[in-house]
Amino acid sequence: MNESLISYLSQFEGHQAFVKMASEMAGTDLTSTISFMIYLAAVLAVVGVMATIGGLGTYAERKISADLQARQGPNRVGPFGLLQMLADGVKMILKEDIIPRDADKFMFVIAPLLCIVGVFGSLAVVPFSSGFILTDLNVGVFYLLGISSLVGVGIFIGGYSSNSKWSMLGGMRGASQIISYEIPVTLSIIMIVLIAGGMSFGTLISGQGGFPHQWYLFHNPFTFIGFFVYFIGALAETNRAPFDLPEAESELVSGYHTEYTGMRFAFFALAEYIEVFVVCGVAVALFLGGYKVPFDLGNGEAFSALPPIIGKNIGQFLQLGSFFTKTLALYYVVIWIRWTLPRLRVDQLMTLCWKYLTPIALFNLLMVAVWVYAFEGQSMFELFSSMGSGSSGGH
Amino acid sequence: MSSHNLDVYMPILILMGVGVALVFGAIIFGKLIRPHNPTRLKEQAYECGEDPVGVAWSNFNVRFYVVSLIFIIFDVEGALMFPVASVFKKFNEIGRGGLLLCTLSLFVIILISGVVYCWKKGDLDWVKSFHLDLNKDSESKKVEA
Amino acid sequence: MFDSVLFISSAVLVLVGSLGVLFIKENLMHACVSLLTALFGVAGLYATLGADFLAATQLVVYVGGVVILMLFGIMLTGGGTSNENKFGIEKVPGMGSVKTYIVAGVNVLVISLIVIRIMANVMKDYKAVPLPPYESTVEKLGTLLVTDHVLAFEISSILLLGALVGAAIIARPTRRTN
Amino acid sequence: MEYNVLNIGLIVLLPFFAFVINSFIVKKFTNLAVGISCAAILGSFVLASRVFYDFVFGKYSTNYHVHKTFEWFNLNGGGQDFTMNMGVYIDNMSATLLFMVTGVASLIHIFSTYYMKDDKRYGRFFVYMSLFTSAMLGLGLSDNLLSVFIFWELMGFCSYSLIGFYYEKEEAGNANVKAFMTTRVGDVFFLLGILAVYWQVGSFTFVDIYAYLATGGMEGVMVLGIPLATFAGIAIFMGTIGKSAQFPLQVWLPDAMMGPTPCSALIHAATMVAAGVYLSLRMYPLMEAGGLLPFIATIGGITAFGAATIALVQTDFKAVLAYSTISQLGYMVLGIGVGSYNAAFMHLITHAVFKACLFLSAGSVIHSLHDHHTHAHVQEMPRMGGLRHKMKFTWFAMWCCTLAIAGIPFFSGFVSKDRILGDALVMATYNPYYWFPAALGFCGALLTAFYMCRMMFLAFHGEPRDKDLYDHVHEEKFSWNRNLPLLILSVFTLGVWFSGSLTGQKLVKVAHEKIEWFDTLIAEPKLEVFKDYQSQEWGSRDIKSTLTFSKSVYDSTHGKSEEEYHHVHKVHVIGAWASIFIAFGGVFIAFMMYIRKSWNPGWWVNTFSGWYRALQNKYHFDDLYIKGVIQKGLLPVNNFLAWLDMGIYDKYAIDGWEKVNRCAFTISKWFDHIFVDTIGVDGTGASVRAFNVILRTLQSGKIQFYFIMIVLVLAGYIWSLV
Amino acid sequence: MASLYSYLFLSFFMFVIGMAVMIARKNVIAMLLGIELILNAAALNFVAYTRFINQNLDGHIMSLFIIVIAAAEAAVGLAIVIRFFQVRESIHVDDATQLQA
Repeated sequence: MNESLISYLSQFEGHQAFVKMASEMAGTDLTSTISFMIYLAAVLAVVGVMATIGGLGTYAERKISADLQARQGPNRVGPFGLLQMLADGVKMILKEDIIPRDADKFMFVIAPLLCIVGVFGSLAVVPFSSGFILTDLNVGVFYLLGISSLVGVGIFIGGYSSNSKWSMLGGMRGASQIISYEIPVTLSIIMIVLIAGGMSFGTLISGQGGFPHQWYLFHNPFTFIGFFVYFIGALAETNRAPFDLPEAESELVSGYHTEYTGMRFAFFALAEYIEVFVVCGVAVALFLGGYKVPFDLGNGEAFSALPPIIGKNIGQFLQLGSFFTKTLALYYVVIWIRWTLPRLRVDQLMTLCWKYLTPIALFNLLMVAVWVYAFEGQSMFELFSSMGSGSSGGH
Repeated sequence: MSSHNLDVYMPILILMGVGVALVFGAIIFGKLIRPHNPTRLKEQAYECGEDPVGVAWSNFNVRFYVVSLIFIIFDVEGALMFPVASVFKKFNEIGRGGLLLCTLSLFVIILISGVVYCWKKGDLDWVKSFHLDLNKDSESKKVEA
Repeated sequence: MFDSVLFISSAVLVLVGSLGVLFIKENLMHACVSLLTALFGVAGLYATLGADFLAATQLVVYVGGVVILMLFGIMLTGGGTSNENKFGIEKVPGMGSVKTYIVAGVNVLVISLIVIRIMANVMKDYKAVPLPPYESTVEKLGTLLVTDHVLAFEISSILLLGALVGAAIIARPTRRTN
Repeated sequence: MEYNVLNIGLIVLLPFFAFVINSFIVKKFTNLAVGISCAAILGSFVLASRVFYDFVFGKYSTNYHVHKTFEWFNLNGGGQDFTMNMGVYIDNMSATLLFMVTGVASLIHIFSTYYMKDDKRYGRFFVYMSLFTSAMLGLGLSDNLLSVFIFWELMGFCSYSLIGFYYEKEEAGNANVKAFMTTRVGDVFFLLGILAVYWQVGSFTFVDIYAYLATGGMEGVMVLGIPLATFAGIAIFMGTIGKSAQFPLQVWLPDAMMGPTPCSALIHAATMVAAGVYLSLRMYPLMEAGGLLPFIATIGGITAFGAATIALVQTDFKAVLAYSTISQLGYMVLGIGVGSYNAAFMHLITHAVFKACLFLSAGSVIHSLHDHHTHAHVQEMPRMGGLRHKMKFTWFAMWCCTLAIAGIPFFSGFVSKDRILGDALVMATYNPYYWFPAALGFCGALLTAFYMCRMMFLAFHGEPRDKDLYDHVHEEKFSWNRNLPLLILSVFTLGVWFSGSLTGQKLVKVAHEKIEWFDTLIAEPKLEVFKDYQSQEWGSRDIKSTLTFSKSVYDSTHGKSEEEYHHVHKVHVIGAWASIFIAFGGVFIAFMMYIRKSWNPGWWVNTFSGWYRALQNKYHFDDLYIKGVIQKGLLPVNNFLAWLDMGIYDKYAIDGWEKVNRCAFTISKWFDHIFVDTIGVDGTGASVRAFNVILRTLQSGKIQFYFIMIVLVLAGYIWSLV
Repeated sequence: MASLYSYLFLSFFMFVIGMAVMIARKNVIAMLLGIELILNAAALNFVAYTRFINQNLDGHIMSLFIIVIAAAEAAVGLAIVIRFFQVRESIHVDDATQLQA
């Protein structure tokens, strides 16, 4: 399949005509070049949006925590303190960049880079809408798992390179926590792959519908459990509270980025916030119907009265809205959890992963396989409705 | 199954390039406008205000390794299960789902038996394996007795 | 066009990473990161070869698994640097000396001679055929894994079980013997 | 018309899976194991009732059977192609049997949760029970003699385990060995019979055997000077004799009550003893072809009467029931012997129900009677009496069953036993020889009514004879797992369930003829229809088969002529009235002896003291077997063999061999010293030391050196290849 | 555009570098890194031949199992190294010359 932004665009006549025209003008085939330009623009847009979301994340975090604790939160800079994030960004750039004397300089530089590369790489397959997905790889979700494990390496190297005990502890913890929780997450994803019959996000989402009862979340009882397994695992993988042991302020000062200042620290923070967004997006795509809009409004056929380029794009915007609404709702839940639950102890963390989530995820996987086999891939609601329609009895 | 060309990997490369450019760009750009006056104290690693004792790169407890060991086994098993899982639906539709179910179940059960072993032996216990080091003497005495 | 870009960047990563593994002497951690680079490059090469699933597997298993395992291993054996160690300078992790590198170089030369000789034979017979278009390999791989190669599939799980149990036994923390 | 064979397979497999799972978890999760066992058997019951419904009332009406096979193993070699098929064979008889077995076994399982609750091997009991039930169900579904034999032996093993359940008790240990060994005698013959059949027919499958019989292939084939059908029939019937405790191998069954009472209920009612009768019914055409029916009828009559006489003098509560079981089994065999195919099977079913109920009631009684001095349960009737005031439910259930087994009208025993006796009379009018088994049957019926009522009067009526014991009996409160099975079973002792009408008259009208519904169900297989029969392979969906059975032997007499039908009817009426009188007579005698006490039982004991002692000693069968067969027959043989072993073999062969060895040893020592030590070992050592110097430099222990060596050698090798 | 030879060259390059690492380094973990390189070279060869020669995916399967084996090898190898380090307090390969601990 390998849908991508370009393959979406190339169904419009305007795009094709433009490519043809440009190629004729230049005398060579410019398809790739134009694709590159479009991709570059899209990537810049995505990165911009993500940076904004990262900034907004810090703002939202403070605002929501203030709300939960009956405080005001940032309210001086700009309306409702909205410009606080800009102020923070400016402050980050202006901060002095300190590399500890005893640090491993090369690693110190490379650690935030690995984090950023890992997170940005995973953005490539996040399905914002049916058209606006940078590239819908065949191995989409599997690729995402692989590339985002760079973040673990980055965190470990960040902790290692600082040559500080706090950082080292934080880095070790972070790496082992991330790899541990990758297991239940992987197993939960395999579970959904098994139902959907493919790893690309297009396939994963196309099996679902716009209404909640068509989501994989409610496909069967085991996916319902699997969603929570995935979500807990994802929280831990992104080092969010209550799993923020690598940066536990009360014990490790600031964890693996204790020695980082200025922009380097900012990149760690940015990577974390974007990763939270990405895992929420993946949760939405896997379990909550992705960008699907009820009544199939998203594919633009409802607007067939309009010219296709407008109708389709209205559908796309509806899908974008659907995706961002769900993802940001989950994002809110993440922040909410952070300010509600106390931090786990490190042994509790490992116990939770290996003795609860992993067995549950394995059990879920088997049970979903059995379910798909037994009910021929039907969901609970399809089963109920087929029962209601009286087709019971013979095979 | 439609064919594709390698352009699908383009955004990944662009994103990574943008990421690298962003990191280095921001740091190089920042170099122009931010202060730079290192002092000895500033460049010291933070250790609650004291001078750092030794280096941080000492060797760590083995339990980190055991966790990552179990992880990598699971990781590889997951990698093997992904293609099988993605053809499960197709096989099920042509009525061969039972075969896949058996294959997958056997695979997962073998995997589980390894985990059960590690669980029973306490490799999954963070605290217990820590205590093992301390209590080993008394335990071995018990065994001798 | 982009194919070449992807191939060249991957190849550069592989070359640089491999050389880094060989020649970074002062710090094993750096060598490990260099290995990471090389493995990343191999993933890119897989992608150019149309092996999309293998590329992702390379990322998942190596980047996420083996490299982290190596990093842990390096940390567990007292850090990677040659100048600092818990057990003093005397017990430095051997990074090799000029003598060993010379021996290695001789071996490389010998092997290169062999390979050149083999390749000379192979190249005579090989004719480039038109390459098929890129296709998704996931479903074919899955089908092969549960039909033709199902025994290997199941046995690999037993292999991994053995690896898990064996490694857990070996690495289990015990009291040090003398 | 479709039938999912998986459902049928699950009937067997559910208890079997329960057995497998439970054998692992029973120690730690006893209650879970019990739950699994009960759930499994209930699940089987549901599936079996579905099958029963489909066959008896539903879409398969009366004329279908299901036969599906799959290849079990295949031995090709030496030009012989031997394919062993396993399969299921279901007709109305198996469907009814499955329904009865699962139903009764479910109730027994439920009762066991009450009875065995405080036992220290509570869970293990259920493990055995699951396997036992599963084996019986498998036997009921089997389509060939070999798988029947497998399940047969499996059941033998389970009964061994269950009879010896309290293996701490010596008697229990002896009893299970006895049961095992006695049935083994029958089993050897059974196996011989199977082989004889296979030798001629070339198949183990019932259907193939029927087809072979239909073509008359067995006629004229002689083995050991007797016709093959007779030989095989007798051999297979010996299996029945062993398993169903017929004369002369009946000795194991009374001892089998050493096991826990629910397992006695299972062995005596639903499963093990029924298996023998079921086998004989399946092989009925073979028996008929072999002309064995008079023999079978005689064995049945003797068993029915003899066991009843022994039961007269028993004082142990369960022993009476055990002998009544043997007696009733004798009736079933008598039924087979007089050609009353479906009545025999009907008696199997009715007997299973009321005997299960009797044993469960006995369990309920025994469980309540707890001797505070010996800390043992009391089974002796002389210490009971007057229990009806304390145990109303049990009393009620037990009376229902007693009336049923005594053959009182309106109860199930009357319906089935009356027909067996009636058919015996009919046969007697044709063939005077049958007067003998028929007379034994009628006398046995009188005795049955008497001793059952005697047991009831002694245990439940009158004044309590052991006041201390009586006072400690708790008032019976209704508890679901104790009384519900009893009540359900006692409801099914009513004849109406089996005859279709209250009075036992024939109400269901099939084709201008009023017959009982049992008649429409169970029929002797009519051989002609099997001639061209092909069984379906496992997995094919459509298993409709259009076989038509004759209604039964009983009704086929109608087909002969109007005159004969009237004759049969007349004889039946006489028989019915006779058995009613006899039953009431037995009850009346018991009433006079033990309630009114007008007639003194002691007078009978004194007058016939010789007979009394013989009865108390069970006709000296045990003594006969132990003193006669074992001590006189087997022991000398054993002694002779032991003498052969110790006196001849050990003395000459072993000791002689030792001498030879000593000589050889001396020679070899000398050889060893000169050649091996001096030249071989020392010489090798010297040469190894020489090579050692060279090899030691290579064996440096340095991995990288090895690696370089590997690379270089490999390089040289490849270089030479290319 | 990349031909078969470019892949074979890269594979060869990784192989000899891995071999050289195995020989030149005295650190056991570094040698393990070399082994990873060698295994990757082999896997790359398989995939390259699959692409350019016969197009059936058996080469991919081989590579997949090479990855599996490499992971198992890394796990067990590192476990041995760590054990060795606990016993000998060294990961110098020339210290591992005795069979007994």
